[in-house]
Amino acid sequence: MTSRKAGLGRGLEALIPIHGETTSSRPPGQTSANGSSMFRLINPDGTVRDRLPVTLEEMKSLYADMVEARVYDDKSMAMQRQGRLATYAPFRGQEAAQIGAAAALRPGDWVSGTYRDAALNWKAGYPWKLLILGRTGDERGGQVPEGVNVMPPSITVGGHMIHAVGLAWAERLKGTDRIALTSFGDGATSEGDFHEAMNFAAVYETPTVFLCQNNGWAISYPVEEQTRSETIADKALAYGMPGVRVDGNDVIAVLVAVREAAERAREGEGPSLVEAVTYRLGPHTTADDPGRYRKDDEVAAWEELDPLVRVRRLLERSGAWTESWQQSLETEASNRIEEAVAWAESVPEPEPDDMFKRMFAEPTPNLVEQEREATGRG
Amino acid sequence: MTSRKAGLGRGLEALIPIHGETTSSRPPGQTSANGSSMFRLINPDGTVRDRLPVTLEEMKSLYADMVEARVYDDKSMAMQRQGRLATYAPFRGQEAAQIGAAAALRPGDWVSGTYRDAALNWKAGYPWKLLILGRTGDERGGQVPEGVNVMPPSITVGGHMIHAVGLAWAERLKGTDRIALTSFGDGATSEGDFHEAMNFAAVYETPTVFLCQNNGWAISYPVEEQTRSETIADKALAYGMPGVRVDGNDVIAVLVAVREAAERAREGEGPSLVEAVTYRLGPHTTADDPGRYRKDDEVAAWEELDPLVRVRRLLERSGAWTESWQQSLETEASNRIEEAVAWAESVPEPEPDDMFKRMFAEPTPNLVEQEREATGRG
Amino acid sequence: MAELNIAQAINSALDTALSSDDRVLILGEDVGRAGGVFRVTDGLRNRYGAERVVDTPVAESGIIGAAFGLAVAGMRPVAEIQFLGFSYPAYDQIVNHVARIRNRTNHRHTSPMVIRMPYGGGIGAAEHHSESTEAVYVHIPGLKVVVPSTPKDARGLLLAAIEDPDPVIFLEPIRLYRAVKEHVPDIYYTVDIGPLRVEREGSDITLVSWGAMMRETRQAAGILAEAGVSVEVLDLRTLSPLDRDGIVASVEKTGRAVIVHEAPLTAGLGAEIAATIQERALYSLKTPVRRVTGWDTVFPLKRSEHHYLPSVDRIVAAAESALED
Amino acid sequence: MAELNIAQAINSALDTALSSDDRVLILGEDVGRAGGVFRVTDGLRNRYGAERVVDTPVAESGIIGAAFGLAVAGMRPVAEIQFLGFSYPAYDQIVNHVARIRNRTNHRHTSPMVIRMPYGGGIGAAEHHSESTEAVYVHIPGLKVVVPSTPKDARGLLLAAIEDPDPVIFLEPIRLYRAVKEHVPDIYYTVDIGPLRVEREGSDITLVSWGAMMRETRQAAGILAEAGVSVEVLDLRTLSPLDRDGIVASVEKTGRAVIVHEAPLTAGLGAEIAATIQERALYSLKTPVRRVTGWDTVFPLKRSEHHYLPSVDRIVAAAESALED
Ligand SMILES: Cc1ncc(C[n+]2csc(CCOP(=O)(O)OP(=O)(O)O)c2C)c(N)n1
Ligand SMILES: Cc1ncc(C[n+]2csc(CCOP(=O)(O)OP(=O)(O)O)c2C)c(N)n1
Ligand SMILES: [Mg+2]
Ligand SMILES: [Mg+2]
Repeated sequence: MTSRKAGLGRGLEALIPIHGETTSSRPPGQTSANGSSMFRLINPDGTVRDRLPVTLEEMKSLYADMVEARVYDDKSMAMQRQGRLATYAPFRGQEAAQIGAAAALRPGDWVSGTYRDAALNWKAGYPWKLLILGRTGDERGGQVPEGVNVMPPSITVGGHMIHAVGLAWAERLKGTDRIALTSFGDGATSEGDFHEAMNFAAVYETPTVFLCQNNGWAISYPVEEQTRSETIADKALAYGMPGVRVDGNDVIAVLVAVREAAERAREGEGPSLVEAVTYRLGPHTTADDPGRYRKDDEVAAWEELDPLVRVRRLLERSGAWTESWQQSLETEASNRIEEAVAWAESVPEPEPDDMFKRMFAEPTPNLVEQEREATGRG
Repeated sequence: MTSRKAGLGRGLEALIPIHGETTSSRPPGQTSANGSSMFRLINPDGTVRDRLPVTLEEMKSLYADMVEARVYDDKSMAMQRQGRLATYAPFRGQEAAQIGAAAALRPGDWVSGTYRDAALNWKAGYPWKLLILGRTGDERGGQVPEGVNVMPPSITVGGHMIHAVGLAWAERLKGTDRIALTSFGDGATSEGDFHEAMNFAAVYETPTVFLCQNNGWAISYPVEEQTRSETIADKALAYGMPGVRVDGNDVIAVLVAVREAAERAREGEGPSLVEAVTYRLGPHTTADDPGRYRKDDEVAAWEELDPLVRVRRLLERSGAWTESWQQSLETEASNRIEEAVAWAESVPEPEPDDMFKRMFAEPTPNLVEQEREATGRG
Repeated sequence: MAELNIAQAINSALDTALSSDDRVLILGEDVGRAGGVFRVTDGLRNRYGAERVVDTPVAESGIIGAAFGLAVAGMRPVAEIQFLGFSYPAYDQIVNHVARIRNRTNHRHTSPMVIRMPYGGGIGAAEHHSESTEAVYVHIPGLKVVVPSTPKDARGLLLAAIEDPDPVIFLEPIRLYRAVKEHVPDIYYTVDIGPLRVEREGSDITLVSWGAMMRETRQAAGILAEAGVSVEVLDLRTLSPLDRDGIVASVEKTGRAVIVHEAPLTAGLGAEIAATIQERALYSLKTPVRRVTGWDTVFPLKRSEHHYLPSVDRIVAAAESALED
Repeated sequence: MAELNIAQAINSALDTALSSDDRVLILGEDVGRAGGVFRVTDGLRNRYGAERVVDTPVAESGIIGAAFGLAVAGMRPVAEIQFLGFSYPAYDQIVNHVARIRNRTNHRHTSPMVIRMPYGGGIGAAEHHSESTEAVYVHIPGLKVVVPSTPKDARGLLLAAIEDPDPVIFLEPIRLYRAVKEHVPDIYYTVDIGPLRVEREGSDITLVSWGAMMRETRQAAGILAEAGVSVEVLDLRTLSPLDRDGIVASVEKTGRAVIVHEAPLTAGLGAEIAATIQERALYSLKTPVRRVTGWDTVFPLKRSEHHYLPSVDRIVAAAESALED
């Protein structure tokens, strides 16, 4: 690769400090055997640990994306409470991990994520309106536009990671330089399919990026119990794959780490694992009561590390954040999302025959018959 | 633990040399991150690398077991060719790994192994006659005597490893100091169930020993393609579990490593992974033609490392091996196995109603009815 | 004797089993701290400790495989799979190991264990949360499959399942969890695995169903009865082994049958029931056995669920057409 | 046009597909170097290279999941599972992903892929190698399931499956792999997925079977014919979607039917066929539809196999009893 933006990619070591305060940073592609280090560029107070590999405009734009994602998340929570959406899985607190990762991708790259990855999927091209339509309980929400290579959010935990191996493999066979990113949680790393996916990717050297959003909990089960490996990143070693642990609440650290992994993949150097350490500030889903299993002060401590606040502080320090800018971001995001909601809610009820029509390219005689019965046209 | 045989167990570091020739040795319980080292006590030429933690009598007895196992293996291959057994999976070349591992167990310990683990199972208490009966294609071969806690050989690859987690867990809950050992191949480490088993064992700290007989091949697929981790032992790191790599053709190294792992387990220190590096000298099964996928000289090189020859040489050096002793070992083993064969072949044909009777403690009405139909007694 | 709904009745059975048999332990995702995503195991971890009510990693094959090992070595595990639609990663463990160990070892090793799985649609859930694929377990020799539709049966069947020397899949109808309450004895009692329950006697037509679809079936029976039809309603309760005699006896009397299930039609359990009826009671049949089932489509999302789930109307219409013949 | 057995016909179809469509690739355990444990993929790796005939790690879920990704991104993977009994670790991938992506995305993403699985007993194999659990795939919406019983159908159905825009499970009857040879056109041709094949026309009774059991069914038909019975024999070929019209048309003519399959009776595919016949042709039925099937037991090991597999005698006896009624 020759045309690489200055400051991004391999030259990373130059960009990051040698000594950190609470964590030390290390270049992606190197696994710590003890897992104690974590790659971070922006501190929680908004100070930076070194020159950032983005311009101020890019930084502002990433911030705007995170704000928009949060507006969507808040709106969805509210709508679910009003009975306008089916169960909703909020990503509050994980905006940096998702927006940062998606920002590292190129158009046409594949994304295979979960029920909690709306921000990631949106940034990768999945329109809000279709995400919302999906959350109202409508299969048509899964019909992303042509050219947007985002898989529908995986509801089952585990199965979707290996898809990113096949997707990436196909792109290599077709001779494109597209890659596939799969996003999953800390809990998902316990599923056998995580293992098979990591192993296949390593064995066939597919251009796949594994992004684990380690948000501390799998519903009520804490990550400390989920696994005895010191970090999720350490698991990469079992596959001879690079693994890196980043501060998942630092949008730039995530961007850099995922871009590094993506570049490796694009250049035929195979898959990598990126562990983004973050936290789910909200409930698992709207059906969950986190008070049953976790302490308020744990949540409060993580509220302090809010990924949006961190960037806002950084921008404040550079004089690039104002209250009115914030308000205009929120208003504009809100307008766009309201518009998407209005659109989704205006989509006519599914017809009873729809479900028969979308089973196969051509409905089987059996389905044609059942469709007639169902629609009373038989 | 106080009553430990002199020279066995934790004092291991004292017993093994610091510098090796082709491999360096390291105590079990430590994982090499680069996988280049392998624990070995007896060299292929029969010289030892340090004082062995067994008496000469024990050594001779382990040798006798290996000889008996080989006689069984040869006999089974011959019988299969005569159509007297169903497909047979020979373990030739893996006797040290299996006998060494079983020698590290105590009566009542659980064993959950594969179709290739006849020697392991036998040494753990599974009578030859039942193993043979099983291989004739008779479910009654799975009915091990009370007190022998050996599971039937697992035919599917993958599923049986996690059973050793549950078995060991139950023993801990019951307050015994029994452990469970599960044996599996290099290929099996790719199954999702390997991952789930390793993770569960680590999470619940069950007294489980994972023994991988890395014999280089999974049918026609070489271990170098099966995984990109440098060693199988390295995979333990992903679970925060000790992993050790031993020369699987060195019966004492295997014994020591597995005993170390077993002791750890018994003392409540949790599971370990032992990778025994060995080689399948024969075909995958009697239905396999290894000439299609591997070179004769690879096999020839491993013939040189025959685990029986190594011990014979050691015994020869100590003057403890004679041609006539060898012959008496073979004759006696052969007699015992012929007897077992005769017994197995004298077991009456299964009755048509047998299969209905062994589905549940009490046959369901449905099965009673079908049994009547099948036996014409309805 | 307390007024309990199905979720509470299951909780009470688990409580009873844990307190009366040391070998019983519960394991599954979120069964401990959270008390289960449906609160069915609520309070049990506090009462019996984290050693006996065990939260597990997110790994269904691991849960079932570990439970299997526990069972073989003498425990009585009750494993929970969060939704039936998440049981497929454990299908190999269930089919190739749990269901077979007795056969493989000629009774020497056994796997007395219970696998609880909430199932069924109607709650507007996400994908895979609404499955009703009981047939893929009923088809597997070596398993028993039960499903209660009342609180009393829920407690009694679950205690029977835990007592059973063989593995039992215990399906829990999600949309009935809190639908009805009834007096449930708090003494130890079991409901036999096997026999169906004649919920309503009648002589014109037999309605056969189980689990969650019992609600619609009951409603349909009510409507038919009001129209003067004498309806017999069978609640199968045990899906494997099937109470063929009970089904056939009813249809021999009525000569007409409608089977109701929410799984897809093709190769659903209704097929087995219809096949059995025609095998054993063909000459009593006045009209073909009807099946009112889910369609041969993926279970749809919230907005289309009502187009998928068999409705009271469809059941009534099928019965009416059977009665017209 | 060559004389080929079923194994060779499948090999020829794979060869044709690899040579005529760049998007086709084969993946599975031992399909490359070893040419498959039954030599069905023999020679293909040499001809098309290790990139298109891909040996995989021992991981069935991985194989199907990777093939699924390949298919979604535009390839036409043909995945092999070494034996149907080893497919259960991939059941989740097949049911929750392969079968559903078109529905989940309203046609935007699709998974045109073939899953080949040798299946069935009669070869004295080890545990799990003899399974015949087609019903657990037929019950799943979104899959097609086919199974040839002749070399000509094998080639044509496999080419049709590879062409198909939706996922197809292609079952291969192990004990027929080398049982018969016939002239198989080497031109590109397909056999439609869907329609059954009337293998023998008759008017007294219909025998319905597929795959490996066609051999015993044919023999039974021969014996019955010699005894003067006019037998119609249906080879289903496609198990999903089922050719209900074809089955019903035959039974409307004959009034009697025997279904033969080697899977366990309960909730086997025979149930669906019998249920359909009574639904649509009850008044043509002179006698109950019989099912001659494997028992509701685990498929036994070598020494008991002959007690398990439906025999020619059992089929003849069932037909005779149907004819007596
Ligand atoms: C196969 C499967 N098992 C169980 C579930 C139920 N479930 C949904 S999310 C979840 C926890 C997943 O945790 P994690 O992977 O950390 O992701 P997070 O929700 O924290 O983003 C569980 C157990 C499921 N959806 N699929
Ligand atoms: C679930 C499953 N998949 C595939 C197979 C077919 N199979 C039998 S043995 C084997 C290779 C296993 O290799 P390894 O684990 O290294 O053990 P080895 O045979 O070398 O002892 C395969 C693929 C199987 N038995 N079960
Ligand atoms: Mg999580
Ligand atoms: Mg091997």
